[in-house]
Amino acid sequence: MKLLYFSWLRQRIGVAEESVSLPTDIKTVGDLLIWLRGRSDGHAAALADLSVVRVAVNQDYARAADPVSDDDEIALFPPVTGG
Amino acid sequence: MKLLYFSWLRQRIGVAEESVSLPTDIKTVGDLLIWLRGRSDGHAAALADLSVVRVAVNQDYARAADPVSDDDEIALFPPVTGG
Amino acid sequence: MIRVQRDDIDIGAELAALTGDNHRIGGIATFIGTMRDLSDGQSVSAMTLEHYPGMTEKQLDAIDREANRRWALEASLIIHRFGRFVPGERIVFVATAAPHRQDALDSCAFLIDWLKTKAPFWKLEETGDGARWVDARDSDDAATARWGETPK
Amino acid sequence: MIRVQRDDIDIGAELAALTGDNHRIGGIATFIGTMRDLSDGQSVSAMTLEHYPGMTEKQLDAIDREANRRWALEASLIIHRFGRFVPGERIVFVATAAPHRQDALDSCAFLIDWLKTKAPFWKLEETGDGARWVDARDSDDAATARWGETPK
Repeated sequence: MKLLYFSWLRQRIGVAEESVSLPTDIKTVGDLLIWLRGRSDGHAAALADLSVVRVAVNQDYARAADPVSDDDEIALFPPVTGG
Repeated sequence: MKLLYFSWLRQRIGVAEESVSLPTDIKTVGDLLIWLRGRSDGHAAALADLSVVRVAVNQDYARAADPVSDDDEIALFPPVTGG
Repeated sequence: MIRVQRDDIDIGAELAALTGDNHRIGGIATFIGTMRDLSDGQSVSAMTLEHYPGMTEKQLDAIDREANRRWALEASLIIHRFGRFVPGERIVFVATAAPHRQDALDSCAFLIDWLKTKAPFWKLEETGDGARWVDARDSDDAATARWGETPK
Repeated sequence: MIRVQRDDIDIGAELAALTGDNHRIGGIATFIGTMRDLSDGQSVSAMTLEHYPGMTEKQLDAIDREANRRWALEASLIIHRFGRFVPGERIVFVATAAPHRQDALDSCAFLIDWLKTKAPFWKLEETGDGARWVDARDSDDAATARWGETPK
């Protein structure tokens, strides 16, 4: 799985992108977010408050219950502030 | 009083502009419109249906009850179609 | 600011002049009215826009001031052309600039709705059947009515 | 049509290309978002707009198609810039052209509201106290909500 981080999530985690192999019990976006917290202190800090974390699966917005698989491109970022 | 006519009102009346001396009993926009009908067949035709006649007194929209005087610039025209 | 003119409107130049170096502006809404080649289902080859010189400027100025009173704007512009037009030509240009986008969007819509029903212009269209004066639309009155009372 | 670019936006040229020789167009609504020198009461000297390449284009394209589905448009354009900006610079440009003005005005407002809350961009502002990421605004969510559901 390819993971992308943007804005202050990228800064707190310390990388813009990483590849992970998904454990078989990680089946949803929600599972993934909780699991990612354990990867480093940076991940834990960035993902402490999930109310300010948005997720895209293959470049579409996704919700906690949406499925994820090892082939996906998953992006994590704060609420957007463009325009 | 200076009278101005626009669009098809001008065409039916046959002039774009005319000066009239107001009889003393013509006190309102409504009085004026009825009185103008008597000036010519063109005026009568143009002012037959007052629901499609708009009036400006000194370049501001006016209503039938608004006063008129001999010093005014009065314009008659159909509902506008600009923009 | 308002202007009534025969000449075409240079949108890029007008926008540059309108906003200048004003860094309080966060959003600019504009509307450009252009001449269609179809009107009430009939093909139109040209159109002449008659207006009431003097009243036009007075009314445009009044509604421009009203927009600035209702919304927090940094700049506003109304340009309305008159004379003869062929399809595709620009007829009217409205631009409003504000710190916040909603003020710009709402005031721009207000101004164009108002122009359609209150600015003293009349369209004479040239069709295959000859020239005809365009009738006012009830939908324009309805669009203007939602903004409530405007100054006379 | 949509475009994500670093370069400045030439409004006049974009409008000319958008409308071309299309004489079915009666109205063009546009919105230009520009950088303010003030944000949340604090002076801002510059800003960097980060985005998610790929997703940005995909999302902009989806909402552009949605606007064309909801309104009778003849042409539409979204241009969003990224990179570093100083106050006064254009950030985003939306233009919609339609036979009837209400379609142009409504679709333009729809697009800019949507962009503010769904396009994957993030602002990093440079202030006297250092750089700070801008927080999303609840008012933007509210503005988007009034348009109902949009495609994911």
